[in-house]
Amino acid sequence: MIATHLPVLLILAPLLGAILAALSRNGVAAWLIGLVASALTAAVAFALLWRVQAEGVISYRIGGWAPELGIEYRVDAVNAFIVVLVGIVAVLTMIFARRSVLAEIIPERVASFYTMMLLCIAGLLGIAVTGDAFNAFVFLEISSLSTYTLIALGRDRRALVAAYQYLIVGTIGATFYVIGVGLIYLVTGTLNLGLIVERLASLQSSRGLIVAEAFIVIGIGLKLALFPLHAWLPNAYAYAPSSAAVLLASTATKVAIYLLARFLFTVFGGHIDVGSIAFGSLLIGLSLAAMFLASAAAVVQNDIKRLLAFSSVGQIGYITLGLALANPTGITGGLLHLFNHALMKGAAFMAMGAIVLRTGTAKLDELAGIGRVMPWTAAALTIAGLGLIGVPGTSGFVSKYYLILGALEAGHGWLAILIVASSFIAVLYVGRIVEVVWFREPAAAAREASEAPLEMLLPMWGLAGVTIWFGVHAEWPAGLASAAADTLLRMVP
Amino acid sequence: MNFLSDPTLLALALALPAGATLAIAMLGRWPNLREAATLLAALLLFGVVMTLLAHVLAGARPELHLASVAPGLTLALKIDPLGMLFAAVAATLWIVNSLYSIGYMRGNDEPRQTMFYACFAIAISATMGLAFSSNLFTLFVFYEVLSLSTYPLVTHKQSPAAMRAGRVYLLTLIGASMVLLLPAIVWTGLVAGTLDFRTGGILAGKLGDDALALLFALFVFGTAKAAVMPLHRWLPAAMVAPTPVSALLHAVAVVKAGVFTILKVSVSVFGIETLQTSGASQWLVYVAGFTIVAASIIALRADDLKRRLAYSTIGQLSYIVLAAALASPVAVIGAGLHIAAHAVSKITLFFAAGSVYTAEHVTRVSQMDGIGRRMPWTMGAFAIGALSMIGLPPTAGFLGKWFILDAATGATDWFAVGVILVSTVLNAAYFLPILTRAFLRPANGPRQEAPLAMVIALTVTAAGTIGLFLFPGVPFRLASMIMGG
Amino acid sequence: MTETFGPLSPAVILIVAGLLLPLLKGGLRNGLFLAAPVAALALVWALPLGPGIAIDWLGMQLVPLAPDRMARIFGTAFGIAAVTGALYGISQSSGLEKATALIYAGAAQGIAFAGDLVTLFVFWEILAIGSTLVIWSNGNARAGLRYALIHVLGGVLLLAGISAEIAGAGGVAMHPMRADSIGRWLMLSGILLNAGAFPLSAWVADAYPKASWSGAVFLSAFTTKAAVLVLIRLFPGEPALLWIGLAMAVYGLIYALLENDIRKLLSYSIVGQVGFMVVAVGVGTPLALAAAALHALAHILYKSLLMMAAGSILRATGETRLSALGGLARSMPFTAVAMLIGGLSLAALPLTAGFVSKSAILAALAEDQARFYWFALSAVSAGSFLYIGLKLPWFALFGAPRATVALEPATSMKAAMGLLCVLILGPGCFPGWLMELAPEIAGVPILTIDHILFQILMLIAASCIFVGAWPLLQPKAGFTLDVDWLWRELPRLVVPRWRSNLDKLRLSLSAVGEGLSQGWSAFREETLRRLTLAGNWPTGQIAFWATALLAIYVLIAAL
Amino acid sequence: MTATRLKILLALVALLALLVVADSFVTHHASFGIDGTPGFAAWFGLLGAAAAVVIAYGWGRLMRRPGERVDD
Repeated sequence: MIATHLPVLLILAPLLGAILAALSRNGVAAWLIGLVASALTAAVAFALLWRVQAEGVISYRIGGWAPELGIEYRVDAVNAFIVVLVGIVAVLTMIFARRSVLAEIIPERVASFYTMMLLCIAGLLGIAVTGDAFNAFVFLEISSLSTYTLIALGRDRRALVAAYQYLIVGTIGATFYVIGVGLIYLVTGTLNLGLIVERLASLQSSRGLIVAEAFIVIGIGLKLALFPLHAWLPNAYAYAPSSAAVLLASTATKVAIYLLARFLFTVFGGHIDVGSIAFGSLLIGLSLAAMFLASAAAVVQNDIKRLLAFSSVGQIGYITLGLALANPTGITGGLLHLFNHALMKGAAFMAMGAIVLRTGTAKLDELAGIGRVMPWTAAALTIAGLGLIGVPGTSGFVSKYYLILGALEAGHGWLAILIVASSFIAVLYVGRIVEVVWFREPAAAAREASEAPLEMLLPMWGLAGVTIWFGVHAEWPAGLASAAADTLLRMVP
Repeated sequence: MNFLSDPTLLALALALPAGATLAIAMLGRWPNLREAATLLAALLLFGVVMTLLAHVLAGARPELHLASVAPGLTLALKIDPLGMLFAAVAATLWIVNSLYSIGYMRGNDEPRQTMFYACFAIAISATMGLAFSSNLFTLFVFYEVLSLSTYPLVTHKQSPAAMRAGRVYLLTLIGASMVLLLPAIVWTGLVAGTLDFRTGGILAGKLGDDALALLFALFVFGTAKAAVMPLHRWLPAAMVAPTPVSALLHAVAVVKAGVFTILKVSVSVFGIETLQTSGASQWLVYVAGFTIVAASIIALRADDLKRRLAYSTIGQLSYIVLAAALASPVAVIGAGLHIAAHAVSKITLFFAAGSVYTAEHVTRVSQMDGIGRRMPWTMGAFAIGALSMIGLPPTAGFLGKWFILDAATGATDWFAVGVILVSTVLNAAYFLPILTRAFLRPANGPRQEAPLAMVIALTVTAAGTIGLFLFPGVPFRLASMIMGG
Repeated sequence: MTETFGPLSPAVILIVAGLLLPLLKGGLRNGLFLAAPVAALALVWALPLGPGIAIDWLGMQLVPLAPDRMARIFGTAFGIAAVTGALYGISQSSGLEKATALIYAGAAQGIAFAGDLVTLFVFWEILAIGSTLVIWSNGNARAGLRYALIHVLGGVLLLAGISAEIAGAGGVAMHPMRADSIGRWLMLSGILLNAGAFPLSAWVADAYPKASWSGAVFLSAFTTKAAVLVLIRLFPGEPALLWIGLAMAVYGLIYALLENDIRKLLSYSIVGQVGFMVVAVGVGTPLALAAAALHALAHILYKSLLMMAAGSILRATGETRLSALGGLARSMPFTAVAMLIGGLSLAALPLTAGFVSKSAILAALAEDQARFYWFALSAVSAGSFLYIGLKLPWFALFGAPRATVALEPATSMKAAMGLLCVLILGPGCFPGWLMELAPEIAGVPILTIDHILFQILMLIAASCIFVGAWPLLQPKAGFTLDVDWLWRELPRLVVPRWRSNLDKLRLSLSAVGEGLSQGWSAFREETLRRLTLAGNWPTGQIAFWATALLAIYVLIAAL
Repeated sequence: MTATRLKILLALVALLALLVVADSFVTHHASFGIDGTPGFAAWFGLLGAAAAVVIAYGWGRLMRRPGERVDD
């Protein structure tokens, strides 16, 4: 009974949690509700994954309506993968958030913070599982609006400006997306992704489709911070409350990338060749620009959260590069990197959250020698950093290895070199952190600090641990990513 | 009788130093216990490695599967003669180096000693992993771990100069390995369909001659630890580190890891025959030759003792690279022997340099007047090390040079022969003046040796330098077995 | 048979003794210093001739001890030199010199008995190390360094040649060959460098006089003669050796004639005399090779004696320049007699060992009908008498005393010199002894009237020239430029100029670099500024990019 | 030329002449012919020694330098 309703349960759990949290008006209760709801979500996500692996694609019709009329939730290897990722991060973030939120959010707003968190999670999961283009827009808006609020809840006044900018940019993106979806509806007369695919097959002219695709890709591009549409992201992540930054960095852009991949390969894949030289090289070019320029910008940042945010833009470049390669290995690499990057960036932002909690600052020059007093936190940050570089033994290496392999398979030897060359920039910014954190005499802020509380260390080390674990035993995530890639390329039914 | 199986021993070889790291970290508050832990681990490791050595000489090739990272990427160990040679050298020298470190670190009141010993142990563990790796991926992993674990050692003094040197060190090593070595490995995997080492190579017939040469270049320059010019600058820069670290870098682990990698790749990825027939390594003869001569000329003019030794190392490493480039069975034997010979001689030289520094705070050649009269044991050992660097019998340095020269004349590569001729004279020209200064100038003080632990260590390695010449049996057998796998 | 001696070889005895020597003190040290060479010499004769014993080293079959007749001749010569040298130098205070002299002598014995190329090379290098240390123990760093570098070069040339030989022929055995490939030329040049062959001869006169009064005795005996032995073993009959040897003989003669310093003169003379041996090796007949070996033996005897005399003079007066000496015949009669006997033996006066060996060499040339070389060497031989039998005694021993004798030669020194005098005159009077060593020379007429008369006429003729051309032969302070100008003076002239040009270049480069670095730092600052502010784009800019990308996308897709 | 030296020279020449005479009475074992003629050693010795002195003198004029080597 429950098993058949899993897809909708996935959305309902956080959604209901959000309502309850909003009603509770009590910080502690709201946190508990959030924790339970996200734990439930994660459990459902894993159950979904298990079912997909066991039985193949799951189609769930809301209210039993046919896809032509109603909304279909459709879970396959691709979004099961994403859903699991969001589920894991959601739970860990909730565990982590309590202390951080107490310190960063004024007490009256704590409950609404958790409400927004849960809403955001619900929205992201919705985007992931829905098989309906317009429904995706709705969920996109839910997650975006809650995100704006989350960012604005930050104490720093710059958070407001950042949230406002994100609001505008996000709205432009959503608008672009909805325009694209509208165009598709005009052409095909349906919003269901599966039906769109079927009906596109009989389409004569693809002119309208091209414009639709353009709007959709650029619209999602804005959400996923595709270079050069990324400028909203660094400030948003840097000034958002620490736990919000963890959630956003690990999931928000990732889900947007999923949506992009879904449209590119599943919807348009059969008609507009993604691997075509023109389009492929545009996406490759933008990805490379992100990998180099955003990483370079990260090198000179003094605020570590901002540094990590720029790093995110750069790492997204790797993911989109993997997609742009449009071969199984490349896409596997891209999706795997999506997964790995979410985990390690989550660990990094958690570590920064802990450091901010203890020292009140995220400025590199004020954090000299922090490794002496917060060794576990600093170690987690270091491991995440090594993962960002792609040092072997960390999960970052495995995904980059697949990317290089994909580039070589595509016959782009130079691209392989550029991938590793850009990783070298990561050495620079991670090296800066490591050097200051471990090998400098402790600064004032560091001398007064102490190690982060256990409830923050645990989720942080959970993520740092899997960064190492998946670096040594990457078969599970690599298998998931590979299955997802095959699904995207329709190599499996 | 043999209750420890080979795979267990193999795992122990990595686990012992790694475990020592933990023990050292926990015993940080009790220096005596901490040092005891280091020495104990070193002795145990020596026992394990020697047992393995006996088995390998008897024909065993122990294997151990650690983890499957992803399809095509496995972490696995397998002992072959070349790796055994390298591991035996490193394990043996770890004991002496530990002994020496104790004398040095205490004699100079160095700070952060716990960190020092801990990182040292990780580096040894990584070296074992590197030596025993059974595929390119495993080798790469341990190569990087070695780079990272030695970074805190290079920056040990934490002065601005040390931090700068550390940056150069890490950026060069990691940078080259990522930008060049990693693509080379991936390319190899793609072309050969496997990353496993196989004597005779896995690339035969898989690539054209030009592509082979390019791939070989990626491997050689990607392995910046081998310090082939122009990727050599990190080595003299890293001289800011305490002397036991320099000894580790130059003799035991880091640079040897570099030349070991190049040699291993030549033998077990390309295959000597493939290199020979395709001529893919011919260009390297010239690059290595240039490095040898240029490094020697720079060393000639360096007044700072450790800098001179550093450039000497660069030159000596390129002998091994030259051997790999000559790509013949004899050359491989020479390279293998030279790894062992250079290790024991160069560590002697660095020990002596550190001993002179500890006793007299002398760092420059021009300050060494009469120091041989004041520290006869130290400088006597230095003299033996220097003879070995020149390659004169009866010192170990002769062994490697002999076979490499054999390979060069055998291939009638007169350029390589000329390089060896010139560099031998240059080596003499920059080492002998140190000796004349130390022994022939009048001493300006009473006799005063370095702490006993240091003197013992450097005497042992100096004796080893001569002993290796007189009894080269075991390393020679190992080196001869390299081509057989 | 050799197995009974196990690893014991004259070389090992001497080298081990040399290594032990620094650990001993006083009488014990002197005792070992003297006993070891005696034991080694005894062993040279105790070793039965045979193929020797083979050991496996680095996969090669080495024969570190291969006693044959040639080895015995040279072993005897080196042994006598070591015994008398040790006796002579026993009052030397430098313990280092004693220790290294033994190692040096041991290495020479090692070369004499080496049965393969690798053993040869190993002892070759120990020889170089030992001799360098002997020079260094007198405190002259620079000359020792030059000596060491030259010999490192020679050693590695030999090594390259040997490895080429092994790569080519596949064996480490010593066998006669011709210099017919690059590898063999490398080997030959390495050996010739040690033999002091022109143009790599300058080191002899540069290094030997820098040793102590006793050290020079050892030096004069081993290195060059060991090289002659190796030539005999490897390159008998090599035609190139004929003219190389002649060049050495002429070079030695002319430079010795011009030299003012006794020990330098003797050093040049070594080159000249080794030239005789090299020519004989170039002839390559059994007689010629035996003659070369005997000449090496004789030469070691009389040159040791001459070096001892020179050492005594140095030790007594602190002076070795002829222009600053004189009248020593009266103040140091024993030394004077020793010097005369040594000199006359070199000049091949009948009844000395030198007469026997030089006669054998000329006889070998005659037998081979090497007319040109016979006449040339005869002429050089007459010339040699000018400096060794006339100039040297005339200016050092006779005339007005110019230096005070502060120190009489010690009894041990006199004993050593006396012993050598006996060893020179004995075989000179009874050449049969030498014929037993080397039966090949049995047919050579030595003590026949016409031959004696021939030699005496030569010597008197040379004396006439000496007296007649006396003003031209006046010793003058100074030095004669030699090939070593190339590595001693030329760099001094060239390097500063080179450096100044380099500095100029560096200056202009640094000006360019300055400009570049200014440009770079401006660029860097601008980039840094941009990168730091990278995230702070106005919203409009993002919107602009979104639109622009949209347009590009559509454009690309439509095309 | 001092008187002593002149006397010595004359004595030597006389001795040489005497021995050349003696030389013509012994049997020679010539190898090349000319070396067996009586008095050959005398004139060849004179020529050889003279040549050595002349060459050495000339070479000394060219290559002999006063003083000491700078780097000794």
